[in-house]
Amino acid sequence: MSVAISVQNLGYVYSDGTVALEDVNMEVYEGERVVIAGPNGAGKTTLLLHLNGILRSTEGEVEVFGRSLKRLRREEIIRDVGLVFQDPDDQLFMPTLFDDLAFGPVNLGLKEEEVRKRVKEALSILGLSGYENRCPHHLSYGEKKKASLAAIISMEPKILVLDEPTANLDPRSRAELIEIIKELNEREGITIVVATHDINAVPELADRVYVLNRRIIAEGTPGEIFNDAALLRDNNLEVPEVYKLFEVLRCFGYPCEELPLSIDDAVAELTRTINERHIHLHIHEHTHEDVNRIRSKYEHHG
Amino acid sequence: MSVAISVQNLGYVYSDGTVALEDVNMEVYEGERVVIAGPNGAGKTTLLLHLNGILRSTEGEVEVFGRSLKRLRREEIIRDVGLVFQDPDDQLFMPTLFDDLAFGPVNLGLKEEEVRKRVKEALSILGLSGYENRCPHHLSYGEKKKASLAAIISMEPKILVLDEPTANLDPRSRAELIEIIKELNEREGITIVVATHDINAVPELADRVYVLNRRIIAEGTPGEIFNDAALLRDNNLEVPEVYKLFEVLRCFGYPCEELPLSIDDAVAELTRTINERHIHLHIHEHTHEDVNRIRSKYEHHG
Amino acid sequence: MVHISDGILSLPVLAAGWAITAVLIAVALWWSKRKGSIAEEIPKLSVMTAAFFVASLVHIAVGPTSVHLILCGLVGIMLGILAYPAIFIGLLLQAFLFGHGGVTVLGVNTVDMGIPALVAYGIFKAGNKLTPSKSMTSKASILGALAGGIAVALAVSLTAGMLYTLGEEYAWAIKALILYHIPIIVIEAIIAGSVVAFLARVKPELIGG
Amino acid sequence: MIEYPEIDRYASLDSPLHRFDPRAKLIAFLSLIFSIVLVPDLKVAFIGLLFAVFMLILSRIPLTFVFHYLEWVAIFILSFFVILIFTFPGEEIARFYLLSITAEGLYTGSLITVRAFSALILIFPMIGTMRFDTTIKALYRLRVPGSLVQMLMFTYRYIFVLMDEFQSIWTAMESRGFQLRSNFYALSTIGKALGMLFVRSYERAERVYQAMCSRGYTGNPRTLVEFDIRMKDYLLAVSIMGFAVSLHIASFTGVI
Ligand SMILES: Nc1ncnc2c1ncn2[C@@H]1O[C@H](COP(=O)(O)OP(=O)(O)OP(=O)(O)O)[C@@H](O)[C@H]1O
Ligand SMILES: Nc1ncnc2c1ncn2[C@@H]1O[C@H](COP(=O)(O)OP(=O)(O)OP(=O)(O)O)[C@@H](O)[C@H]1O
Ligand SMILES: [Mg+2]
Ligand SMILES: [Mg+2]
Repeated sequence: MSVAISVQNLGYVYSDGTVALEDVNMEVYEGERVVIAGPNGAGKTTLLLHLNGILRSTEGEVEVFGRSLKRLRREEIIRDVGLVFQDPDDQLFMPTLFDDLAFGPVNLGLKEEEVRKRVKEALSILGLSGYENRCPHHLSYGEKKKASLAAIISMEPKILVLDEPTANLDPRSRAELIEIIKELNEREGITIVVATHDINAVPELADRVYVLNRRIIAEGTPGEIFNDAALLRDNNLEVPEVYKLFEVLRCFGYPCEELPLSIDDAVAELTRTINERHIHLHIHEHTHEDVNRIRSKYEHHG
Repeated sequence: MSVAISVQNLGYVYSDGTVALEDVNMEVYEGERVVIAGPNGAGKTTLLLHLNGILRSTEGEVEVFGRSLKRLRREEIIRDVGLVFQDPDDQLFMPTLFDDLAFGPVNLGLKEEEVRKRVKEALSILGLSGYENRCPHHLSYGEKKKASLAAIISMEPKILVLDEPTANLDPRSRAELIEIIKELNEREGITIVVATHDINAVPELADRVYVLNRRIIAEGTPGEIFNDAALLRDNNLEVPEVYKLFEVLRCFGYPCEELPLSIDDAVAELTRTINERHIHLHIHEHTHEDVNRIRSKYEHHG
Repeated sequence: MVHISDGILSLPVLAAGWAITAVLIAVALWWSKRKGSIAEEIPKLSVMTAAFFVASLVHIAVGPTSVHLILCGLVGIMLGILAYPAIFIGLLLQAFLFGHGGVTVLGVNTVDMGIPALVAYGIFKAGNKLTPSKSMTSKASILGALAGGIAVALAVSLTAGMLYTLGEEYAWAIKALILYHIPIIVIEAIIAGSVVAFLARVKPELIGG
Repeated sequence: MIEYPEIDRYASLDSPLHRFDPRAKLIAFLSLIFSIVLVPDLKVAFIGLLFAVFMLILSRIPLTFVFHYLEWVAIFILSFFVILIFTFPGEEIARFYLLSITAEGLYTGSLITVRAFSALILIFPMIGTMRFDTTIKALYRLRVPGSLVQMLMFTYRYIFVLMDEFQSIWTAMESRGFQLRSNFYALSTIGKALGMLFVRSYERAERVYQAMCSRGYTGNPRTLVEFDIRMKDYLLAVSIMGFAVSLHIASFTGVI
């Protein structure tokens, strides 16, 4: 697989002296889905703004498909990398949805016909067909969030970078958005980079996770990351509830090597294990101690 | 127990014709913790704005401690009912934290000495002592969220109404805030009303839950509400992951009548059941069907 | 309100208003282009203009009536030279969306409010240079109040001047206009002082600090 | 509660004016407005007012909506009228205690009022019969300078966002017992709330700029506009402009 994004020794200091990033190294491969996890203020948004050249640091290097962003014009970068902002109101700045979706393609210098085609496609991918003439301020939050993704999709980027795509959404809108992102990756082969602290979305959205807290603290598959309790605790991150519960079950004698991260994982795991042998749950002498250790591991206060 | 808040046949229509509330009936008892759950746009915020008289509807009635809000002045209402907004930035608009916390008490016409005392107390309850001269705008999101709660606490309301207190917080801040709300209820006896769609916080925060979707759809203990899958699905609400998992376990033969809602519940449940008898997990003929039924029950899309 | 409605002024005054406004907008945009890319200024200026538009919707009771805020001093202090096009856009939207002011008098009204904004900017900048920097906040609040108050007073004078071009017969109408605005000048000065003090503490770059 | 500026609430109705080409409509009505406000003769101005009302009725925009919109401005214009009729020097025709109404005052006051109301009313058939973004695009097509058109577009969009934001700040203040009075405490508190609005807007402005850059914004206005001007649009525009000119011919020659 070829490297889509490569970040080398990146550092960034805001003009007021806040050190937001320090010596960040990261690689994203083509067709991969990478999640950048980290607590509030970790520098996730700052990092994403570097990936399409909005912020340009003097320290370190960002390369997209092997070409340094320093040597590329803005127009060339945004053909490859599309960035979806967290607050959809920041991104929907045109008076109608059509204008908004057409804004990127028009700036890329595409022909009118092509622009119209792309707008139509993007709307249909997001399930917003027929919304062309709606004003953003008459949309619900979930619809705005989808519209802001559509406005990037219409530019047909090879890499899609999303800042907290699931924040503030209710369960249905959240599930829909995750589904759309997954499909973009699978069907269109778009490389996905997501920054989030919605930990329950990580198993669904990530092939690989980087934990960021000003610097890159860790890298690995979701399973590897969630296995490292100390890491999570130090960086103020959660573990999916399912994972916690299986840790508890293990104390009661459930045999399990890789702890599942989602309900679907759990069902597969249960089916597999039980097919091999019957499971007895029981209380050992040290069960209670073990359980207490797990509980205190995840207590965030104190 | 005496009734703290009573809402009778409340309806509200926004000036653009959006019907936000219809025939809402609700009662909150003194010292109780009530959660109002419902999807985006259900009217939660609109309902909360009625509880302290910011919105006054012509349709229906809101009573606080037996007195109709229609006949009370704003000043009298806010002595009893304090409302914490979802976005802390909406609430913090003074140049220093001290000014912000003093704003409410000053408006209530309290003496300077009393104001200072209350500010100090509120800061210490929220663990923000020493922050008096900080500018709220420059605090981290978690700190802002606490500060906005402190700014209401300093008014010493008997009833505390919170809109999405846990939204957008990282796990540590979230756990801290839940703890503080619980303590305010237990130690100071403050009645708590919380609107949220963070379903994992419900078991911890609620004695009783109202499900709102323009009208009151259901009322009950958290356990009762989560037991009603159709209700949740129709109203676009989630179920705690732990609950889902135990439903799955039940298909594999785990004997369980009341499904646990949180990890702590789960540990208690496991310990109790296993102490009674050993548990065998196994696959029946209909296990897979059952599991699939549960999974599709919680699929929000499609 | 210092807006003059449509249908009052004469053709030469209207024409002069449009001419001055056209020239000043062109100069302001040329000036900021010279300093750097206009691509950066336009979105930022637009959002700030929207903020001023919203702020000017706040109305405050004065005696039996209520008044909308004018805030031209603050626009100047925060936006500098670009205050002029910002005010033009704000007034255009007020005329189109609310019917406040008018279409034909847009040029004149922009002069009435835009020139005071530029003056406020000058006062604030000069004041900052001249006074030794003691307490940042209290200095900002005094300068802000001064610039804000003077800007509104100037706006009222300019409006009165426009009416005066109609002839002596309007003397009483002009007096009524001035009288009506005296409390507004005070209100605006207090608010401008408070806003500037706030910004000096929370976001100094907004007032060029 | 502040209300959204929704002059285009009835843009989706259907009427000859709704079907009028946006550019032709703007040009025609702007000429008409400029013409009416400069009419020197009361009778002719009154004909202009009648025409404005006719256009309003033709546009099918509900009158209740128009009245609600005009409330504020009407008070302002009428108070100017009252001041003028009592203070304008000239021949006295009526008397209330100490105050006297003059013929010149009555004439000038009425002239100004009629002209002002005509201009106001014409805003509705002109702007209220199309969505506001269409108005902006029409201005763009009429070669209003690009920077101004863009500012108009973005400012219009963010008015709604910032109104919501300020409304929330305001509600939060009220729920902590703040009352709007015209004393020093209340005014300086409003100043802080406005300060907060400006700070948040400034930070948003930065993000909006970044979002625009991410989509290739270079400062040039480039949007797709589809307008289709036809013969009947020319005819309608020419007749409205003809009416505008004839008003002045009428008052110059004194036919009416
Ligand atoms: N424009 C700015 N000027 C100064 N400091 C900033 C600016 N933007 C962000 N920061 C600071 O830089 C650090 C990193 O911020 P960033 O927004 O990248 O974090 P984040 O991981 O995206 O956080 P969140 O989860 O809250 O979105 C924070 O300490 C923040 O306060
Ligand atoms: N100022 C307003 N004007 C018009 N409609 C409004 C206004 N505020 C809210 N609404 C509408 O009223 C309904 C209820 O909104 P409300 O904010 O009370 O819902 P909510 O349950 O708090 O949603 P969320 O979970 O998104 O906070 C929604 O359809 C919303 O669009
Ligand atoms: Mg961020
Ligand atoms: Mg809400």
